[in-house]
Amino acid sequence: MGYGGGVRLIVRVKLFASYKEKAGRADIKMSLSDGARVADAASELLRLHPSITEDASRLTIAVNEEYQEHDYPLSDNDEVAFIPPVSGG
Amino acid sequence: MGYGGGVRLIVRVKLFASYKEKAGRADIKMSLSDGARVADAASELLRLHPSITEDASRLTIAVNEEYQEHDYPLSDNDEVAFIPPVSGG
Amino acid sequence: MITITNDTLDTEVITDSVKRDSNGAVVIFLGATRDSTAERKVLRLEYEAYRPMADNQLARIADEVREQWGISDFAIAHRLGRLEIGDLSLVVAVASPHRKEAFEACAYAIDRIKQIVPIWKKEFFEGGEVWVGSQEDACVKQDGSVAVGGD
Amino acid sequence: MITITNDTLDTEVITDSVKRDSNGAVVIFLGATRDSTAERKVLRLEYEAYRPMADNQLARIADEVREQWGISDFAIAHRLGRLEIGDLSLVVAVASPHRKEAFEACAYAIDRIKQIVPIWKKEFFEGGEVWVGSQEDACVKQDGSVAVGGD
Repeated sequence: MGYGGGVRLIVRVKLFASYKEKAGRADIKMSLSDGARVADAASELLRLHPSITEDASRLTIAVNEEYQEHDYPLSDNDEVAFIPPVSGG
Repeated sequence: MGYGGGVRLIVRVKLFASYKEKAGRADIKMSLSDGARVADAASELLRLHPSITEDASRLTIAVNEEYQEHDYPLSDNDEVAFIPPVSGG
Repeated sequence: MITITNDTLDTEVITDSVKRDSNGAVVIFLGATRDSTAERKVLRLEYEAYRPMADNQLARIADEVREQWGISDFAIAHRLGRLEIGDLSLVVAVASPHRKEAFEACAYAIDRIKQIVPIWKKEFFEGGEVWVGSQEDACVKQDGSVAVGGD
Repeated sequence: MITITNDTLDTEVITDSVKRDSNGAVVIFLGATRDSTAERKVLRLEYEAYRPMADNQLARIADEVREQWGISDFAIAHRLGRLEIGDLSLVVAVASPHRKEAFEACAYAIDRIKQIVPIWKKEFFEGGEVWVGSQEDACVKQDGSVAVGGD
């Protein structure tokens, strides 16, 4: 909204299971442009850790512990969890 | 087969649950004509104890602990069990 | 493990009898004495069996489960005699590598028990008693005394 | 009763939590660690969850069961951490007046657990380990050492 390099928002990314092992970490503070959506966080994750998977559009994501679509808008301080294929039971 | 009143066979009738209570007994030695079938034992039972049920053709019967149809031929000393509708479980 | 008994059914023992390291799924059914039917409040039950035919029919069901699902880790225990509300009358336990087969086989076994096994249940309620499965024979005495069968 | 725990699952406690005098049927599912999959011999498992989201998703499944079958006598317990072969990873117990609903609701709950609950299972086998559900990530080292994730 007019501030020099643009307003940024910070989201708290959480990684689990295979994603966590491939990234080598469980938590990331991720900086995104204002107006960023889930899809943007997914692209940024694969830019940082391309070995996680090839297709960002197929990642399953929960925002603040609820599953959300890729066009879901993010807010500052959201918890964005990348959910590998689940295998409980 | 030519013996005066005809050859007879004796079967050991067993009654259970509601049939037993209506007949007032659990065991009957039943005398039948030679060549008798399950249907004959059923008719004889209802002649002795008409309160058991109205329609002999609908009785379920086991001979020597196996379910049998009403045209199944009986032999001397067979165990003929009248099986009320089952309600285990 | 096929059991017909007057003793309390021990779910743990029955379940343990089907567990094996190759089985990922165990499905267990417990049939318990309910405190009411659609019509009335139930006080207690009594089960009677024609033995050993009932045992043989249960073994037949085990054979059917083995033939249809290839499952031999299978147990049935049926209680006889007097049961109070909440008591277990039936335990069926089925184990298999995957759950689909265990669910199907367990439900099938119960259906078959209710079709081919010569066991009968009598319900005792306020003012009467009835052999279940032949409801036309219900014998409720209006004075509240318990009917003892017969005509 | 919804539980996610690192402790051994106690089937009896979980089952008792759904028993009531009005329930004639209890269906229990036990999920156990198998000693093999289609491909290989399994040595042990490890489960990890995203909490409290996993707890919330289990509670959601309980709500769905209540809405679809009117059943509230319902329990799920899921184990986390390291499991040996034969250990229980999941117990689901469902009680209802009649068995049909209990069977349906129990099978449904397990299907949903495998769809929507963020819990992951890692299989350890001779020469490697793999997070199940993302088999393309299998990391089997040919020298027999255990892969510890990463790229």
